[in-house]
Amino acid sequence: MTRLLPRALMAPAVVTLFLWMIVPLCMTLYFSVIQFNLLQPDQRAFVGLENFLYFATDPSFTTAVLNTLLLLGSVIGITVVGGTAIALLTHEPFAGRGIVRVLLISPFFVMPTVNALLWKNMMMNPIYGVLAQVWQAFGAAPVDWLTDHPLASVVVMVSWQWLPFATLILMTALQSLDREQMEAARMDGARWLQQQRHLVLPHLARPITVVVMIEMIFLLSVFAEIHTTTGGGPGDASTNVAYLIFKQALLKFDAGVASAGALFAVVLANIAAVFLIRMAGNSLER
Amino acid sequence: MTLSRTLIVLHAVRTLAAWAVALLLFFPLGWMLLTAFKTELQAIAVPPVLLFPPTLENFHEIHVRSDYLLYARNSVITSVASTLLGLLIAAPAAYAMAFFRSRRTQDVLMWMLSTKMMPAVGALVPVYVLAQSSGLLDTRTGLVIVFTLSNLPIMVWMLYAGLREIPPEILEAARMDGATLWQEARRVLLPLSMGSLASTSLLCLVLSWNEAFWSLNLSSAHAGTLTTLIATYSSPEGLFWARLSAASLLAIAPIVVFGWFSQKQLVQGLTFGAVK
Amino acid sequence: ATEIVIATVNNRQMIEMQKLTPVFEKANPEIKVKWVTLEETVLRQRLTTDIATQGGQFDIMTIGMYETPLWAKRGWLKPFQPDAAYDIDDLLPGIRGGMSHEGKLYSAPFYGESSFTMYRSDLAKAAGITLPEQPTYQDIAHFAAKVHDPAKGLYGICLRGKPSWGENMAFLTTLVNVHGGQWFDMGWKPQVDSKPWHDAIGFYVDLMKKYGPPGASANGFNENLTLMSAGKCGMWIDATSAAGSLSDPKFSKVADTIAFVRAPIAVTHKGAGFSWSWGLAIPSSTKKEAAAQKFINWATSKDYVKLVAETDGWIVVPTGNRKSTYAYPEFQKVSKFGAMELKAIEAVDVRDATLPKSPYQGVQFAAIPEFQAIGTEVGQQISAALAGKTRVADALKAGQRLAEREMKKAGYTR
Amino acid sequence: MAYLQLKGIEKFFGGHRAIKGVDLTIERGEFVVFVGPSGCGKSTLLRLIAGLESTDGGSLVLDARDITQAPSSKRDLAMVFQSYALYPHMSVHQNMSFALQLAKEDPAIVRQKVERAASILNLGSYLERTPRALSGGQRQRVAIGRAIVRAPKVFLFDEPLSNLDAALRGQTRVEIAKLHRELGATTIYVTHDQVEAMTLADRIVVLRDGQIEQVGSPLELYDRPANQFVAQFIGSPQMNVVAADQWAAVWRPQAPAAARDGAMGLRPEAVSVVAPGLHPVEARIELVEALGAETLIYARTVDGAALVARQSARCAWHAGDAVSLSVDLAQAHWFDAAGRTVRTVH
Amino acid sequence: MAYLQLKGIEKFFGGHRAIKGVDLTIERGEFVVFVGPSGCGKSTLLRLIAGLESTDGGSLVLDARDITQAPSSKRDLAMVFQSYALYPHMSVHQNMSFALQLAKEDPAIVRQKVERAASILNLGSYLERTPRALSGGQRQRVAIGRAIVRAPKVFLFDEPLSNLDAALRGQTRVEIAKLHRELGATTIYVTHDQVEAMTLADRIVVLRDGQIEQVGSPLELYDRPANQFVAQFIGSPQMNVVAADQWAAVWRPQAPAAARDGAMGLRPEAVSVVAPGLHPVEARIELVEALGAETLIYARTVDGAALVARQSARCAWHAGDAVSLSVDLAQAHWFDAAGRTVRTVH
Ligand SMILES: Nc1ncnc2c1ncn2[C@@H]1O[C@H](COP(=O)(O)OP(=O)(O)OP(=O)(O)O)[C@@H](O)[C@H]1O
Ligand SMILES: Nc1ncnc2c1ncn2[C@@H]1O[C@H](COP(=O)(O)OP(=O)(O)OP(=O)(O)O)[C@@H](O)[C@H]1O
Ligand SMILES: [Mg+2]
Ligand SMILES: [Mg+2]
Repeated sequence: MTRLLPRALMAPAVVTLFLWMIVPLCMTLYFSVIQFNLLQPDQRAFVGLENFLYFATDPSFTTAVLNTLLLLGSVIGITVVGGTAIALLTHEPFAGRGIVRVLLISPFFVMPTVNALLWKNMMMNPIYGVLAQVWQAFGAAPVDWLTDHPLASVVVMVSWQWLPFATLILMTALQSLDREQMEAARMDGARWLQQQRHLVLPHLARPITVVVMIEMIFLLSVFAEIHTTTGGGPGDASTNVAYLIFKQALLKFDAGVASAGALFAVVLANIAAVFLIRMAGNSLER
Repeated sequence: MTLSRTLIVLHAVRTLAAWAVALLLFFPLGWMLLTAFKTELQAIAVPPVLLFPPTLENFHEIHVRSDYLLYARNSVITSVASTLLGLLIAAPAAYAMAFFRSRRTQDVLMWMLSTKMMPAVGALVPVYVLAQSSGLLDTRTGLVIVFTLSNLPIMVWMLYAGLREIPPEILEAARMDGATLWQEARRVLLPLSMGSLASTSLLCLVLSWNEAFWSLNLSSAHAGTLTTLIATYSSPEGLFWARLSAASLLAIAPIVVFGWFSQKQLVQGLTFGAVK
Repeated sequence: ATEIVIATVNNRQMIEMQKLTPVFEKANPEIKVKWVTLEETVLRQRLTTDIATQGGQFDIMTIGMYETPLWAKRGWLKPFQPDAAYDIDDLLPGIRGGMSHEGKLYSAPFYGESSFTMYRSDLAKAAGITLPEQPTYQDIAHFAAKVHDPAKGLYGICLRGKPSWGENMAFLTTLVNVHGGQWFDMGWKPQVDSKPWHDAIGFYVDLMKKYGPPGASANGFNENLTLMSAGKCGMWIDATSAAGSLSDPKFSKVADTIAFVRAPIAVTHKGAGFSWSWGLAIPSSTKKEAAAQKFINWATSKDYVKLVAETDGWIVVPTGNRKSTYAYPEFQKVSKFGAMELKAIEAVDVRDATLPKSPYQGVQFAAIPEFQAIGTEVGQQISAALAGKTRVADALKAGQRLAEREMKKAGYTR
Repeated sequence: MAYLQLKGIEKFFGGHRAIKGVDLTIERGEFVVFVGPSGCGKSTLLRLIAGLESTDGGSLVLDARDITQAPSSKRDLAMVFQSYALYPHMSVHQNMSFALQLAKEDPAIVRQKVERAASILNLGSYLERTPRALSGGQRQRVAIGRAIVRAPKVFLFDEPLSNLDAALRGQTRVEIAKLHRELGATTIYVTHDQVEAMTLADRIVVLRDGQIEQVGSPLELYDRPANQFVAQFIGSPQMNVVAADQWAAVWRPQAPAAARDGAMGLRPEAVSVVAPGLHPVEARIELVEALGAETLIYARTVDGAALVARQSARCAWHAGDAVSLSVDLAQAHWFDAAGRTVRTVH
Repeated sequence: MAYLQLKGIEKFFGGHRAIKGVDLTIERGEFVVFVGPSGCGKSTLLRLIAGLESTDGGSLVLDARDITQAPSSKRDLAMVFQSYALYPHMSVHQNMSFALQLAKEDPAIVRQKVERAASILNLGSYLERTPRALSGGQRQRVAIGRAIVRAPKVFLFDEPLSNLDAALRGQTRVEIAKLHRELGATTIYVTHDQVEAMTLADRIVVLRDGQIEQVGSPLELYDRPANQFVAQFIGSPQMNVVAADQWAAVWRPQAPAAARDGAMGLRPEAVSVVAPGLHPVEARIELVEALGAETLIYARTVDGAALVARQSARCAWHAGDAVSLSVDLAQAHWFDAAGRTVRTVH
């Protein structure tokens, strides 16, 4: 009875998720070894690993993998560092803290497409964009963000979206920081910075893992922002793996290669996740 | 008293810095808000116009062109329904994991998260084919199912963390008081997990609301959500920024406002939801 | 009532059609019309996914000259059946041909377009330049150099730079065409690394770097339209359909001063201007063919043109599909560009658009399924060159490799 | 007939045998206290009786009904948890009436029962508060109130006072004793507190490592512990135990033969400190703790044995003083090498 | 000269005056214990001394230096928190050496100091563990160790043992006493535990509602409380206080005039229970608690006064028995109507 009940309760979630994972996965596996272009549905020969080979030999492949990792790394870096800083800044009460919080978390509610359009058109446009105006106001030549720093621009947009998320989680985590620990450190002669470094940061280790994990899942599959703004370019300067797959699937309509790419992405994600998940798992359990 | 004077200065500096950061981060959104009330020519004026008579023309145009209410209704229905359905599936699982822990609990959780790692676009064709053969294309039901499934891991995860904060003795006390499983769940567990349920729901609501890939690809005339409305305006005949801003504003306004109002819940719930 | 779902692109003319739907519904009370309006690239993805999987979500699809022959060949489309009142011979022959497969019309042209040169007559006057009706690219470069004045926020020329087969490559293909180039030779071997390409792309990158606006490599049709209408560009070579918007003072600062000449030429005049048309087609997966046919008959008819004219004025009527439209005196009166547009469209032959003979049809594209991918990949390379990330020669070499790769995978070449 | 009967109860956690075949019978109305060191299985045994854990062997009989397999909700027991486990979202009244409501009791009767319990526990004026708004002692009383409204067959208390501060603890202990007298309910009570065990219990069950060491009335255990473990576990300060090699010469002849290589136990009150030379056992004082009413004197004999003496008078000794110890050997306990009590006749 | 001096210390929380002008001098090496009911301001006073709260009035002088405005980190005090407040991510060694590291002490000296502290506290084998892996008592010792490595001017303890169970508590208490003897460090210790206060303190400070009620050595407070509050607060079980209207007739003549409308206080050991008729004060027994070494007898006189008697012998009385009470009036405390002690000469 006590063994059956939990299983029965978990069954719906486990079964649906299993199906949700396994059915597309199997189909993807199948597609990945046949020649399957949506535009030529009649030619479905078995091609073995050719699709994988084709995907992996794409001239943009290396760049895409690097960009994926770069995007992942920098957004996580920015959001964690920025989020921690903002959380610390807004930790103790001050005038209008409620409003400040509302303003801070708003970007999280913005759809990725709107986010991309907003930045591309109204912020980063080299002629009308707000940034260009600001640059000009200071007498500098406006920067053509999307052309000259395409990946950095994408990083900015994505970070803008996820920074509030990190802030929110870290902000709440700070509230559970033991006050007496901080006081003990003060008694031990620690100054503000030392308190942050020796106590606050270690305390935030766990929420930071949470942030990193959730963000990783979403960041590995960023493509709306790229598609809407740089289209992966110039060249392949802002192409990531998800966008590469997107191109295969919805531009070339090559479901075979796209499937191979998707499987590759799963592998990539798992490699990135394995040590992360271990870390998170441990820190979640403590 | 020199000590407290430096403290006051420090406090003031911190307050200013916090406000500065907040305004900076909010600026793009605020700018969009302004632009939505400009005319097209004002929208692209250089240097930007800050003072202008606000116009509702853009909203009118959107109203004429597309059935905003239909999209909004679809968004509300699909995100709310998928959240509810998700809760229905995730809550029992999270409960089982939190209160009947075994060695495999952690593995199951991690496995669930890992199901989110396949890029959606890679699974498009299989899912499209499945949806089509089951008649779920362009139905809200179809979207609800897909949203639910893609949010499920995160829901289970957050709820699990939240439920683990509830001392098992309280449930045992109810059991000793003669409560059946159902009574225990409804009268004790439910009220106690309100906080994490609320924050989990809010997060999933936001994620469903903003979901663009599946809603765009699995819907057409009937089930389209506000993200598909954006796709109608994202690159119209010439960049009509004011209109685009208005459309974007309409698309995100409900969830942003809702988010503002439930901000407290989110902060509280997340504390024990994701972190503790 | 029968409900039909129409997928369409969010262009001005289509939105007009959407707004006029009640008229159709009143005349045909048994039919209800639902619209799905999407941005072009998204639309193409949606439609392809749906039609290839026989999804059956749409009863009418808005597709262009590129998809029509391909899809018709696959048997994915039902032929258009004009009713008695439909004057099918009024359709412009070039456009009609491009929308047909084996002589049957599969997609009724809703509007058509070519490309031409749009410029600011006030700037031309100030600079003392008069552009001939058929300019060469040397004339264009000369004009751009003269009017370029970035300090005042005015750039000599705006051209597409955003990488996509439907964006920068559409324009660049015509540029290559007039330089005597082509996409594939008769043996389907990609020609991207050939001399005409180097000439054309070299010229383009050089021109844009000197006289183009900043961020040109991200500019597509829409971005350029905005720039042009905001008075930021001296000239712009692009689709004729932009002329309507630019002439409308509500959206355009330059409505009064805009002027039009033919698309520029270089070593040849062949393939100088686009040939494009958006048409309405019926996927074979539909179960509501009769209603769909009825709607298409209505929306692409002469009467529809008149209906638009009556409701919103002649300036916004769909053009480029019917000869008769250009014949209306009211239309001639309001549109400065009409005559030029008709000339441009009539001048194009999608079957003979390149100087050397080509195995494919299409002016600014090659109507084979692989072209989307190849065009976009090459477009990305050129866009990188435009952004200064690579040299033109390297970009074309890389483009050539990519094209060869695709063609090999698709089995055209060994 | 026994009211509650445990027969050969076994419990495994994974491979760990936490309860090793416990047999115990409890009479109706009895107050039984479980004591034992941390981790010895007190809570587990209680939870097995409550049905919160499933047994891996043996059987449970309550009021002539086998309840080994019955779910908790059907056993008609009430439990007071160490952490109170109050329902935080319910008022005191709702907390107390929850069980009755679940049992579909008539609302009028529910009100009456709750009010009676509240008046017994002095909770009358807090009925509408939620647990959050109560002090620790009040929460404790609510937890007890929740149990008593139900008039269950058996009350189970798991270290109910361990979260209270000393003052409140004493107070609540007296209340529990009074309650038990008034209600006469069968009660099982887990504690690690000496005073609670001694004052509340009819019988004390001493557990060690999943097994029962001894069962008996408080004074029985105090005066006649079955072994050294029980002897040292009961009583505070704990019994002085002096190993045979530290015995003073004068003690040795008195020791029963079986204890010669064992140890001698002396309650602190059996030791008194007198001026040096008055008694043959010389010692030095290490610490004097004056508690007001009584004084604890820590001394070490020349043989190295550390002894605590307890006296109710004030004393003038100070740490470091040389003294002699008078020991009432008649009160001594003797243990053999295995720690078992060696019975002597006196 | 006083080592630590508090002069008219005031503290407001919003409008609430939590500390009301406290004056206190503490000598070098003294062990001072703060006691008082919950919320009386013990912790606040400690935190004011530590500099964790800012004072709203008065001044603090430590070792002839005015530290009223100095930040905590500059006061050279060490505090042991009730919750230990160990740094959870640091090993025991790191926890203990943190303060020294911040002070940029030479690593060799740090190691030496930590090792010395660890050996005093018997923590030698746990130095590499994190607090998570320690038992409550061990954590407690780490918290103390963290304080002693610094050799601060004053140790501050805020209810350091309240989280421990009874057994561990007794043990740690003895350790703290030993430590204080060995290090001779000036110590301020907050507790609500009688035994701790009595055994550890050189002087006890009784606080009530933000004010000092009495300062004195433990036995001074026990024997000569300044008022009824102190009298009842010190000692366990607490002093019996009988209001004048419940006095037995024989007590009345003995009472000093000032106490006639006040109350009489009697320590439980000043009351003994004898057979009925032997003494003029008739009573009935309500409860008998046999603790082993001693017995508490709760009785109620015919005049309605509830009295607890404590005796070290076993007794044969049972609840309900009629008895008479023998009271040693020489040991009685007398209080006037305002609760002040009325001094009598004996
Ligand atoms: N759920 C469990 N899983 C595994 N082992 C357990 C579990 N519950 C208890 N144990 C183990 O069973 C033994 C008895 O535990 P129990 O809680 O009954 O001790 P206890 O006597 O109540 O101790 P304490 O006085 O510390 O509360 C311990 O060794 C404990 O580690
Ligand atoms: N930060 C604060 N804000 C407002 N009031 C406070 C604050 N800290 C303490 N108080 C109030 O000051 C008074 C003294 O509190 P303090 O913590 O010093 O009591 P205490 O003697 O330590 O009690 P306890 O024995 O319960 O720990 C109490 O009434 C308390 O409510
Ligand atoms: Mg226990
Ligand atoms: Mg306190």
